[in-house]
Amino acid sequence: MADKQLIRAYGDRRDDGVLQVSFTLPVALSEKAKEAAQLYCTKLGLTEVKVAAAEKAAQHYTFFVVYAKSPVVIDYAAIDTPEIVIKKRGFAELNKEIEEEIGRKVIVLGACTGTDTHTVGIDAILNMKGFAGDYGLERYPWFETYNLGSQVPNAELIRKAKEKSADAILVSQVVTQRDVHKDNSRQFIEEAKKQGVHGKMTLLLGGPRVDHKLALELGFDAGFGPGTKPSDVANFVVHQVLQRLGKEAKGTHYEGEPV
Amino acid sequence: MADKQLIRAYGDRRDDGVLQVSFTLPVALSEKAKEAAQLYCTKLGLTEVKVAAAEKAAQHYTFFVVYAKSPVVIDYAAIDTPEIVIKKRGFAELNKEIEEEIGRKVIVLGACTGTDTHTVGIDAILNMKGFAGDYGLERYPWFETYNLGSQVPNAELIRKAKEKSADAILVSQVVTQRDVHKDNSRQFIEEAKKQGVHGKMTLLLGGPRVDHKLALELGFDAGFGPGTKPSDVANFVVHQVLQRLGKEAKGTHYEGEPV
Amino acid sequence: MSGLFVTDEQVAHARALAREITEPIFELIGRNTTVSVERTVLRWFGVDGVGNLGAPLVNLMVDRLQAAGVLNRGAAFWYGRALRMGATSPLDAVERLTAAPLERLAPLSHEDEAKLRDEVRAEARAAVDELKARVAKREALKREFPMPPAPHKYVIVATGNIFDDLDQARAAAQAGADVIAVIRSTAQSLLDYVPQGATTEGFGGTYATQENFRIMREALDDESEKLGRYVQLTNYSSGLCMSEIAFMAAYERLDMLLNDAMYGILFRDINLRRTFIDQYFSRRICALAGIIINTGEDNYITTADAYDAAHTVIASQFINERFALRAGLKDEQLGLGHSYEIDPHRPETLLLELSQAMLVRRCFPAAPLKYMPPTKHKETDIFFSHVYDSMAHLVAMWTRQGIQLLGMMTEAMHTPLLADRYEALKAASYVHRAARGIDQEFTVKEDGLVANRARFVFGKALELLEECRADGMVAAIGRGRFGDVKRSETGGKGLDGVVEKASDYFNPFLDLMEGRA
Amino acid sequence: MSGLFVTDEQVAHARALAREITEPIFELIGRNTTVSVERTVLRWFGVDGVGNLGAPLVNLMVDRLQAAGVLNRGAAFWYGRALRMGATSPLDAVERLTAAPLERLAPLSHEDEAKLRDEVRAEARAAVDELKARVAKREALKREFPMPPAPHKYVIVATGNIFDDLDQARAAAQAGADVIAVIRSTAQSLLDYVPQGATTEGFGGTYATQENFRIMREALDDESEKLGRYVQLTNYSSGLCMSEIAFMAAYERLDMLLNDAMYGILFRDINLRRTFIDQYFSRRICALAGIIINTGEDNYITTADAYDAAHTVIASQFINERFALRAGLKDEQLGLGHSYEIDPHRPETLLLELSQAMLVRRCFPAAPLKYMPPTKHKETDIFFSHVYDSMAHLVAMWTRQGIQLLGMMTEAMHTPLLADRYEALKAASYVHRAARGIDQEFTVKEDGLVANRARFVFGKALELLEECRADGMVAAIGRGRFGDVKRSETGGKGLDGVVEKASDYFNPFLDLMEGRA
Ligand code: B12
Ligand code: B12
Ligand SMILES: Cc1ncc(COP(=O)(O)O)c(C=O)c1O
Ligand SMILES: Cc1ncc(COP(=O)(O)O)c(C=O)c1O
Repeated sequence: MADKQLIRAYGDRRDDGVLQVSFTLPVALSEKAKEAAQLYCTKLGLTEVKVAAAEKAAQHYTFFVVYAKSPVVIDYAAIDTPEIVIKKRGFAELNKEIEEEIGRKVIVLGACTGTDTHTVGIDAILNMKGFAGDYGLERYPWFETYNLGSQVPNAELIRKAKEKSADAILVSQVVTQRDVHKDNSRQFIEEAKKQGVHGKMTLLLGGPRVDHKLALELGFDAGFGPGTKPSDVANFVVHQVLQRLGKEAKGTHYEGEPV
Repeated sequence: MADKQLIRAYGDRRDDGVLQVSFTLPVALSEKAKEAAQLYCTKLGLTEVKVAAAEKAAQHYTFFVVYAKSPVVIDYAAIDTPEIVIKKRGFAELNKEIEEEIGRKVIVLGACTGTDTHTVGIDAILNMKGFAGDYGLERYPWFETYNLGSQVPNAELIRKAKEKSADAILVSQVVTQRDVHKDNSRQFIEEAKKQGVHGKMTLLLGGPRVDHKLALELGFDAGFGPGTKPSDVANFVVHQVLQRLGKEAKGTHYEGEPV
Repeated sequence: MSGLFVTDEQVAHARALAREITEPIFELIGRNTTVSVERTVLRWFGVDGVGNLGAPLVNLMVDRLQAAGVLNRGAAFWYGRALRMGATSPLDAVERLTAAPLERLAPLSHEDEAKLRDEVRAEARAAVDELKARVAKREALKREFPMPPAPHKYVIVATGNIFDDLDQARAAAQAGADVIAVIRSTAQSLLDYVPQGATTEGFGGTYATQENFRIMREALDDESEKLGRYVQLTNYSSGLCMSEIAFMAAYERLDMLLNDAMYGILFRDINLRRTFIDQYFSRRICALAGIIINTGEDNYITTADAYDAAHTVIASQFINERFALRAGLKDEQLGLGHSYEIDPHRPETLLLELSQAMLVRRCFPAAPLKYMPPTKHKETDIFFSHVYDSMAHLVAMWTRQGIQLLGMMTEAMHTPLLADRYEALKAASYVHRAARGIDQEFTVKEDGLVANRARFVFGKALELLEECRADGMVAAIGRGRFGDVKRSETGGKGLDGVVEKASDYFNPFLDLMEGRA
Repeated sequence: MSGLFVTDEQVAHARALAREITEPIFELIGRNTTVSVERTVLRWFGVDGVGNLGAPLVNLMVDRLQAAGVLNRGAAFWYGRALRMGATSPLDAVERLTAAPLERLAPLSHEDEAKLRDEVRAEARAAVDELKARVAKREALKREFPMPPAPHKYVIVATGNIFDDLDQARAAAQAGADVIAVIRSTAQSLLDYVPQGATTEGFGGTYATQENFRIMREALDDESEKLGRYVQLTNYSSGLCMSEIAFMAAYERLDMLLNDAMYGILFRDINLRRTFIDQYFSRRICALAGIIINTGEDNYITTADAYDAAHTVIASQFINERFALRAGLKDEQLGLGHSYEIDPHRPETLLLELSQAMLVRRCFPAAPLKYMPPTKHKETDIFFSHVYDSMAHLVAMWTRQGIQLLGMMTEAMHTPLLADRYEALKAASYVHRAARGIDQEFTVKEDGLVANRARFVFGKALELLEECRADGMVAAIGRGRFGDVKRSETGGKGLDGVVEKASDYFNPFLDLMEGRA
């Protein structure tokens, strides 16, 4: 175990613990409301609370901006992140790896499922054009890519994936209000189990509020959040196929993989 | 005692407890840094922590914007604010009250003391022009007002106040870095004690980071913060004089008085 | 304010192209009706409520007519028929119709049929008058509580629960909002019926229902009075129930509606024919009810790149304008959509955005215009996001936008919190106050980046319009010319709801609105 | 970019007035020296360090000369005298002088005196050359690591502790700052000596000391190299040690200095004569060392109202310019100060600010200009505050400001946090990127609010300049014409440090800098 590395929030000096907080209380602006904000922050465990601004956001709502200090300390050294074993492959390299190690095209299907129509994210991963200068999967000669678009029912996506004997299914979920993305994702996994692809195909979940942990919890093989590049996904899928083929150790961690 | 009135932070639904927090951690931007921010917020007692933004503020500093929920609840009904007994007097009324009840001009001296040169605040209270459409003390015919300006040594201000037999001394403190305002204010009170005016004259402290509690702690009779109007100060001083003359009960609370 | 960029003749040419392009579509519209148009007719006669299983009566009735293959005569005809059968109320009419074997009813005599039509027409006229009276009430309120000058600050509420929405809408009005938009639950567009009653369970928005409209408008009437300033309400008239919602909104005195001739086709994969037909009837209602429509060109540049696709916005605005004018809407009702969406990491984006907004203003001088804030390139860094929006506030004022949707600093995360709206309103008010009149202060140099870009974009818009004229709208949409989305004439949802009109098709509302009765 | 607003003749007239106004002041300057000018001379010869009680040697020595009534011959003369007494080092010279009964030293022969002067002059020349060599190093670094185009983004660090400041300055540079200002501890202006060494205990800022300058510049050299972009450093040359600090800054290769001909008088109640004399010598040093000065007109409108006092800023800029040019500074070195301070609750503030900034640009086309952000009306609502700053970013770009101080969203609360600076830099970069070139795109209408306001303000500035010429600067300052602050010629701190020069006053640095040697 490494040495401890205790850190606190940094305002303008090391370890001063300065934070900025803002919130609304459902009370009219008044001196009493400011007192309430002060008390609220104290109950949050903050010290040297300065209720900087108290604004009449509406008749019965006051918006507060607070600067305060927090005694919270964390040990940075104790935060666990998996060690990178394999360096991410570039475009040419990855295609070559598929050609040589798998010997057939890797087949992926993707869609924005349920009632979600936010295709920009899944398009960024799948379409030729790609994202932030990184080519999309359609561009990879050794990938066979199907982008089913938006509002695709989960059952249909899975059915099509079976038809195509896909290696991976990519599900995008952007609307998250009241956790509708979780509900929909759960439904997807149930359906995947029903249709017998769970554990057989690589199931990926992506979207701005998706992270790897959440995806694993929901029953996917991985989750990809904001800023994901197509090449991250391409690498992940290839590694998964290699692992299923027994050509790579399970659980190998490579650069760019979600953590 | 009134009924309880439990309130929480309000994001877009009553009692959802949503807060916005931002802070910097002294570590380079990385997945691990984001984990650290998450952990930090969890240690703050927040739930459903969403590390919305993680920005490379500098090579070894990451700035975070977080939305999360807090379980903190406060009882708004239990917050104590003094009851208003006397309505604030207007300009004409207050002058009349001085004329009739005190029978002589009320004498006040003010300055920005120590090394502070931020005179705009004390000028707003004392000068003719006043603040936000509210006349300054110089405009009140029944006040005799001396504005000594900035960088006035505490001892000198007190000496002059004795010379003029002032009713009140007004001290303005704007620079607060490393609590220099508190140091200077403490020094003022020591000096006031030394020169025998403490407890005799009304001693007021004001400035953007001043509040009534702080001023009382430091040994002043009252503290006035941001947005103070000259008329608030005028009323307070007159009430103090009346109380010293035994013409008004001590501790009477009137509208506009700092709490 | 701005330069001219292009000649009046060029602008007139674009208008002429739009007219030619839409001609074939109007033929299509003239020849057909849809289930939702017919449901609207029934609603207008007062058919309301739901059946035992929760389906709206208008759906039950129209489905019945369609199943019987007789919808092509018009629901109004069958409604009249039911009255003739002795129906005493709209509800009764529905029951009678759904019970009767419509296919086998004996035809009416010429005289009876004429009588039926007269009666139904009279009833329709009364219903139209009632609607007009309701609209007059709105106009009276607007006179009593005058609105501040434009840009009108438009914010959304989107809790999913109409009662939470009420709180938020009132708060927004108190904080200075001029227009409240209740965002619809995701994918309501795809429902081929309108939900009923007050609703509390939407996702990313609240269902558009007549009751939700009513209680929200009631709350805003109350706020308008308290604030001494009329606060407008808007919702969505798009998707499979475009015209029904337009009617409900008109009836409940909404002030604006999101209503686009192509949005459903492109972004909801609703059938092209269905959309074109529905939009026409919905726009006729908006024209009658003095509702300002907001078109959706801004959506194009959330999928396509805003810099590359700038001309598609202009071309589409000319087309949307033509569709609207043909439906009787006035220039003052045309909240043509565009938005501040160029990637902020590019250089000169403020100049490019000014160019585009000035060009739109140049082409549509009398339209209020609806200006959308940055959304696609918003960052989760709320501080940056807030500043990014401030430049849109400036452009809105500079180009005299009528309706300005306010960007939210949390756009990249969640539907707005109460505080987000408050801060957006405060920021927009500041920038508007600070910059009011800026359009009168500066002249665009005719050889600068702003002017040259405007000319370039206009030129490409003309090319696209020429292409649409040459090959037809259907072909252009098929090639993905708008919003990078490709659709075919017979693809998409809702085509089965399109019905060719019989020669004796009867729709007294359409007749009235088209000035034929 | 902008209109002309006023004729070239009118601008030339303002310049002519400033020349006349400053004439009597230059007589005063010519006739007198000050303790701090003389301390500067000694520092330049290499006298450094502190005595037993912590007082700087230069202070001990000059105080000694003043007490003996012989400072009027110039410290350089006495320094030469000490060398003649056999002093082997500057320190040794100080010791000998403070020991000797100066009043009673026998006068030197004419020849010896000439020799002394020659020797001292030679040493001064060497010292000047050394300074020039150090400056050349800075210029080489600037060539090696080119700076981005203006506006240069200027941020402050103000922890009070130079070592914390180092962290913050590096972080700011990494986040995109072009200029780092180390803010001085409050009221250092009033100290009649410069503290020594690295310091860690300032309030609202960090003491300006030569060592602090050195280690900060070292850190920034390092960052410049790492970033491939030269990062400038600035500090304050004002108050009672104006010229000493100018020298130290020049020696430590600072790039800019806050240096105003009247700031000390108005805002620090420093004696008027003292200030005028000190500023001249300090500016001569800046001229020699290629330091850009930043004047402080922005301060006027933190006390006076920015709308009402707009003309005082313009008038003062002409005066500051004259003082500067007379001291040998070039136009490119004139960071004349102004700021975005009109109360944002007023209408049309963006137009008014543009007018003012365009007028400044019009009057001083070749000066880099220093633009201050809003400060006085900043709110504790950081979100509003951040948007408020964004309009200043726009004006800065539009009027091609050379140096733009970035507003901080927490301005109304505390000296900046690291994150405040980061967000300010990010916002300014965005607005600069978005608006670059805007000055080439629009022409100001000559009959609009912007132009009329500019003409009005210029007219009032001319009136004020006329008044100053007619009644003298001293009278105008006495009437509170600048910053609403009234000061008298013999009031304020530091008058006792002013010494009338003897006929044989000797200051080889001044001679060299004035081109007399
Ligand atoms: C563009 C947009 C739209 C467009 C969508 C067009 C289209 N065809 O996609 C239009 C205008 C149609 C639209 C409509 C609506 N939208 Co919208 N929209 C946005 C917007 C502005 C940008 C989204 C985007 O394109 N981001 C860019 C892409 C590249 O990022 P991304 O999706 O995160 O994708 C990246 C990663 O997440 C990852 N990824 C994503 N998916 C996947 C999948 C896999 C398998 C993998 C590996 C990776 C991956 O890779 C991508 C590249 O790095 C956001 C706000 C914002 N700035 O984020 C709102 C936003 C997403 N929309 C929102 C809402 C509510 C709606 C509506 C429901 C509103 C309404 N009631 O009418 C409607 C209906 C849409 C629906 N039913 O789904 C909300 C969602 C709130 C929430 N958290 O629930 C947002 C956040 C706006 C807001 N603040 O309110 N929207
Ligand atoms: C104007 C200004 C200046 C002007 C001052 C001109 C002058 N003659 O006053 C100048 C440019 C000279 C200046 C200089 C400095 N300033 Co300054 N300045 C400000 C600024 C922009 C506005 C202050 C102001 O005028 N507010 C308006 C008045 C009306 O508000 P107010 O003071 O709060 O007063 C009200 C109440 O508090 C109350 N009140 C105030 N005093 C009293 C007294 C009594 C008895 C009563 C009853 C009420 C009362 O009534 C008033 C009306 O409601 C603030 C930032 C900001 N926006 O707040 C920074 C600020 C105060 N300055 C700051 C600093 C650090 C300095 C310097 C020290 C920087 C430096 N190192 O050089 C210098 C030196 C000044 C010094 N030694 O004091 C910091 C202080 C940080 C801190 N919390 O410690 C601030 C907050 C800026 C920042 N964010 O860094 N400054
Ligand atoms: C014209 C138009 N209609 C409808 C919508 C809303 O989408 P839907 O109701 O289809 O979910 C939008 C969204 O921006 C729009 O611009
Ligand atoms: C020209 C000038 N000098 C000096 C200062 C700093 O103040 P001081 O060092 O006097 O505290 C300022 C502050 O803005 C200024 O503008």
